[in-house]
Amino acid sequence: MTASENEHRLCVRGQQAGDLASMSGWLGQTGVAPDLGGGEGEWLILADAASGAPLACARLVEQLGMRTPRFSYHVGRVVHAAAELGLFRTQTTLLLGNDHSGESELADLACAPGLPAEVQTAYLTRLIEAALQRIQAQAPRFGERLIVELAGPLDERGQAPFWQGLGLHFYAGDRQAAQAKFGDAWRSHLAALLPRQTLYLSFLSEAAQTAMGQVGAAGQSAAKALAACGFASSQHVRVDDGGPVWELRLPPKSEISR
Amino acid sequence: MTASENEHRLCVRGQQAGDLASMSGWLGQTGVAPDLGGGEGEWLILADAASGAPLACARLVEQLGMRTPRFSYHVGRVVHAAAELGLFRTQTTLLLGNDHSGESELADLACAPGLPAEVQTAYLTRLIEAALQRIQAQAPRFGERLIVELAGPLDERGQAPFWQGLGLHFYAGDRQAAQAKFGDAWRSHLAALLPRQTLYLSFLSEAAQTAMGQVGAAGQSAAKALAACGFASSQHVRVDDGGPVWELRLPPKSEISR
Amino acid sequence: MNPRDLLLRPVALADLPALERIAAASEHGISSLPNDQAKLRARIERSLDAFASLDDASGEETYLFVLEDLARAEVVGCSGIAASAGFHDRFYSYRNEFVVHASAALGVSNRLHTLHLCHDLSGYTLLTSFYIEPAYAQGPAPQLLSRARLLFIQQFAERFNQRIAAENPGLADQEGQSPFWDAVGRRFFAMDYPQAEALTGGRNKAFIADLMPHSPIYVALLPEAAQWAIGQLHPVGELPFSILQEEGFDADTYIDIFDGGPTVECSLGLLRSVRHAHRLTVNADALALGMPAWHLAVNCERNDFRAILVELAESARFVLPSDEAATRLGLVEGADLLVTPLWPESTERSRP
Amino acid sequence: MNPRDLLLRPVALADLPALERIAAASEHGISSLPNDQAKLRARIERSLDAFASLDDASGEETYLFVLEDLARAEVVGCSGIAASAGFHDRFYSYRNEFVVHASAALGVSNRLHTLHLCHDLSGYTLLTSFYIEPAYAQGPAPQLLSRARLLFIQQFAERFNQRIAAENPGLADQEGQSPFWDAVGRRFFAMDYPQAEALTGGRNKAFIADLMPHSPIYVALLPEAAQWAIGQLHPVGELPFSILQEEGFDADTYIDIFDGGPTVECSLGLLRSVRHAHRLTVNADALALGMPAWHLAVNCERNDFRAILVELAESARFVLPSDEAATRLGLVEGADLLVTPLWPESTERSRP
Repeated sequence: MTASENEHRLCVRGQQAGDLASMSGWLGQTGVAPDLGGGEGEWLILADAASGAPLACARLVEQLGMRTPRFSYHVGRVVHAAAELGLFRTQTTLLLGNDHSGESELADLACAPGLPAEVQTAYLTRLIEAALQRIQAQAPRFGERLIVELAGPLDERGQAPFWQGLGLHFYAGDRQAAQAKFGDAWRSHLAALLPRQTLYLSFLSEAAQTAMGQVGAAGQSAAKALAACGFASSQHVRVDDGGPVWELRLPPKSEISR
Repeated sequence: MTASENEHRLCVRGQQAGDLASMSGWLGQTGVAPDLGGGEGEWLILADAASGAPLACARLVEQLGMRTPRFSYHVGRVVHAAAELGLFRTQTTLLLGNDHSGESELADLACAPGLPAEVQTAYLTRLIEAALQRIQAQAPRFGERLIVELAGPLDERGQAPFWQGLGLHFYAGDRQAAQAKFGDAWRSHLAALLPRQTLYLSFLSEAAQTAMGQVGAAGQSAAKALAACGFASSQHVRVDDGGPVWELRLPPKSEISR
Repeated sequence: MNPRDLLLRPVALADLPALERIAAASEHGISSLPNDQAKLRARIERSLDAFASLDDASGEETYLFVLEDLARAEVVGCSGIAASAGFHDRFYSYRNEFVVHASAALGVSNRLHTLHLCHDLSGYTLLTSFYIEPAYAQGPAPQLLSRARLLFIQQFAERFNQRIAAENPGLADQEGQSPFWDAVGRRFFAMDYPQAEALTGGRNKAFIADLMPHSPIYVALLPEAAQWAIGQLHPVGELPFSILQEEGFDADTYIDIFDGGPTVECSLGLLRSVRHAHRLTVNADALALGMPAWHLAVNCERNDFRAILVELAESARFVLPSDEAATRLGLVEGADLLVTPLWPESTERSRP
Repeated sequence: MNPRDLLLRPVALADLPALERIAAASEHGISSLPNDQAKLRARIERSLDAFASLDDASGEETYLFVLEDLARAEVVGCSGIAASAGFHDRFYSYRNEFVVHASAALGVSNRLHTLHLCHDLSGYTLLTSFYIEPAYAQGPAPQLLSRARLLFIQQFAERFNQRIAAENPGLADQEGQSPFWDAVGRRFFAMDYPQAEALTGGRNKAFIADLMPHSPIYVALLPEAAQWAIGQLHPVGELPFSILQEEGFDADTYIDIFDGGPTVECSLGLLRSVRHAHRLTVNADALALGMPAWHLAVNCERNDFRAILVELAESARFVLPSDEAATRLGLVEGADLLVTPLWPESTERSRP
């Protein structure tokens, strides 16, 4: 196994001066470039032990959404039943909220371009494990859960069906341009334009319904690595492309302190 | 350890004719008597191997809420922020829904009265493990999660502060009497009277806010057993007493089939 | 057709064949008259009970009127009143509601149209069952048929709510398929609109509405055809709708939860016919002065309610026992009648 | 005080000392006049701009009127108009809304009162800044001060929304603490009501309202003191409120999101003063007939708007150049004036 052989010559370190240049052109698990300049939190860089060249990265945030509120849709269910009509239908609902405020986040999971998928997954697994070790060492500073956002799927024209079916009706501007301009804060601004009450998924286009909660191409390697580390869906999706938010419940503080 | 010694002389079996009589007076983890007559699902009875006398019970439901909708409050967060005022407040929200429809449930976790707490926990752990084995054997028939409802706390007068602070404003009748009359369906009927839009926890009494999501005395042994088996809060609470809904994510079906 | 030949009165059992004809002629989903003899008979009997009842406001009364052309001795239309929308239960509507969502950072301010499921109209008095034969649709006959109800409500106000509403048919195709239903109701019921309508029949829609989503519907998320159908009137409803609009009913606030048709509403006292209504007395010493103008005139009976079109002096406070208004309504010395000008804002005094 | 000595006119810079007196005298949170000379001067200047502006409807105009007792040559009150609530942004209110939740099995049907955050009143024209000296609170002076605004709006309708609203102060104690705020707003802001009010000052409340919960508030969950405060009027607001109620404003639908006071609203055309208003012309050949009755009379100028109380013949269509109405308003042959009876439904013709 190439991946496992490689790992012997790898190390995990913090961010260094040269990284910014070497990492230009990388794309994270949500489909956008890692926020090397501005993002809060601690960088974990997987590097070649010999050359020090970065191969993959992740950013560990102790408590997310404490400067700019983070928004997501909670995916819920509502049953509409009428015995006299023989009706019993379960509807999927979306509710805008800040449910993950104060939780910890693993953001900007990215690999150097051109690596085989297996290698990417192996590298990212290594970084996730490193992040979990950091958390264990300083548990009180972190939240109850560690969450990771994953990109939603795109169609053959590069459009996100979930965006086309929902967000676009409330913000007609260019999503990519706004993302580039505002970074992560873009989705806070977007949230101000989105419906604030419960939405029924069945009101969206078929394509949007299908895309909701699915992992897009940009997030596949990260998803495999996260699944291997015990992460699973948190019943939340991203407000723009409908990609899933995965979570890992962190060990209760009391257990650790014992 | 008495509990572990006891286990050598125990067996887990299905319901038998005599159980109904022997189990009268038992109280489950939600504070009410096990629904021995009517509840759907499969009974797991922990019995004395020699005498066959029941010592603890649990009821495993493949998919809950498929006849009568099951309601709970989803516990969410909303951030209200205004930079110009220096305001950044996180509010806890409650939203009525049927989020667990189709999930599996472990209900009626009860022990014979008078057992020491440690023994109760040990017995219930044994039953929960038995239930997980059943699920593993027939995974496709079960949901993505296994959930357990736990009783909320009561005050010194036997009232549930969460009920006093919320439900009572919408149903002035006798909660215990309605529960006795309708069984589990009572909370479906109650839900028709409850607010259907997002509630802010901060609008409830202090006592209700404190009680929300806490495990009451009736659920303590079960909570310990569940925690030992990997269950944790699902961010939902019961609509009447505000007791928590705990969950265990069941292994993905695809993994099992491999 | 001579306006003087028209008489509006409570329905009688003898009108059953005429109602059957009307129910058959009125398009699907438009009239609320069931095309079924037994049900029609029951409707007539309920109306007879309502007019005869001494009980003021049980709220379950439905009153049915017929318009007769005396020259042909034929019923040519009908109209009704339901005393209380929802009969003490909830009466659901969607309220049009506009909210503004703005983001200074993105430089966007959107005015969003939402539909808000509400019970606002519960207990309102409903105008129902309007139908007139096409040959009579021109001219003053529909005015008499629709507006006489308002004077009836005014006279027996203690039996009715002071707020009045009327449902109007929404867009639907020949088969009764409604674009609004297809986009909204159908998602919660696995059935066609005609099917759902048949299921509710004459009864309260509340039990069906309980199945609708309780959060606002964002109109932008609906298919275009459904967006267009919001508040749109089915062409067959234009005549009764236009009469109600001229009366001052508001058509912008509420729509039907099923087909999206406009549900109009207004306070009784603000309706044109009611604002301009005044009471006359039959008096042998009366002096008729002023220009004659066409009026709706009704007697003050409940069971024997009668409404006609008649020319009266504009400022008259009395009519002679021999005057047309008194004789056609069968009124004797001392009796009262309630009248309202047919075209109060019109200068064409004799438009009929 | 002689009603003939009262004159209402646009505020002038010379009125600054009078406005300072009013701002100091009017209780905290009741008047919308800032107790601050520079801000008052700015208010006057904005009003001068509004009256002078040739632009019809930018929406940001605020008009301020003062009431003068000519006998004492003193300003004794003021009142204002804001052309558009929210100035093109959102104007938030809570709408009272009632929903019925029912369970047949439990045999319960509850009518629940909820408060629904809405933008319904955005863009409405607002009546503001009413204050009258206590010595003038009895009699017709407050009528002139409040209602002359309605005739101004009627005359320059293109500058205003056809729907009019007015906020009224809600319950608060001596220190300005409001039970409604304590139960609602305070949960979202860590501050007192007077503090929050000071923060918003004269500016749009939208940025604060954005912080309020966007789902309905269930009134049953509020403390009793807050429940009682919903739609309750602060005693100091009774006089202007009662005038608006008599005009036909609806006080049951909306409340202020901060203190829970009633926000009234109505269509301009349905207001009593407007419904009864008619236009007269100054004409040397006029014949004054009919019983004299007290009227509000205004000229048709914008910058030189004047409103007075005057006795006029009820059915007059003209006034003589020598008549009191023409002379006091300074009108010459051919000029128009708009008048409305002071007590249209009253039989006491000379109530002042």
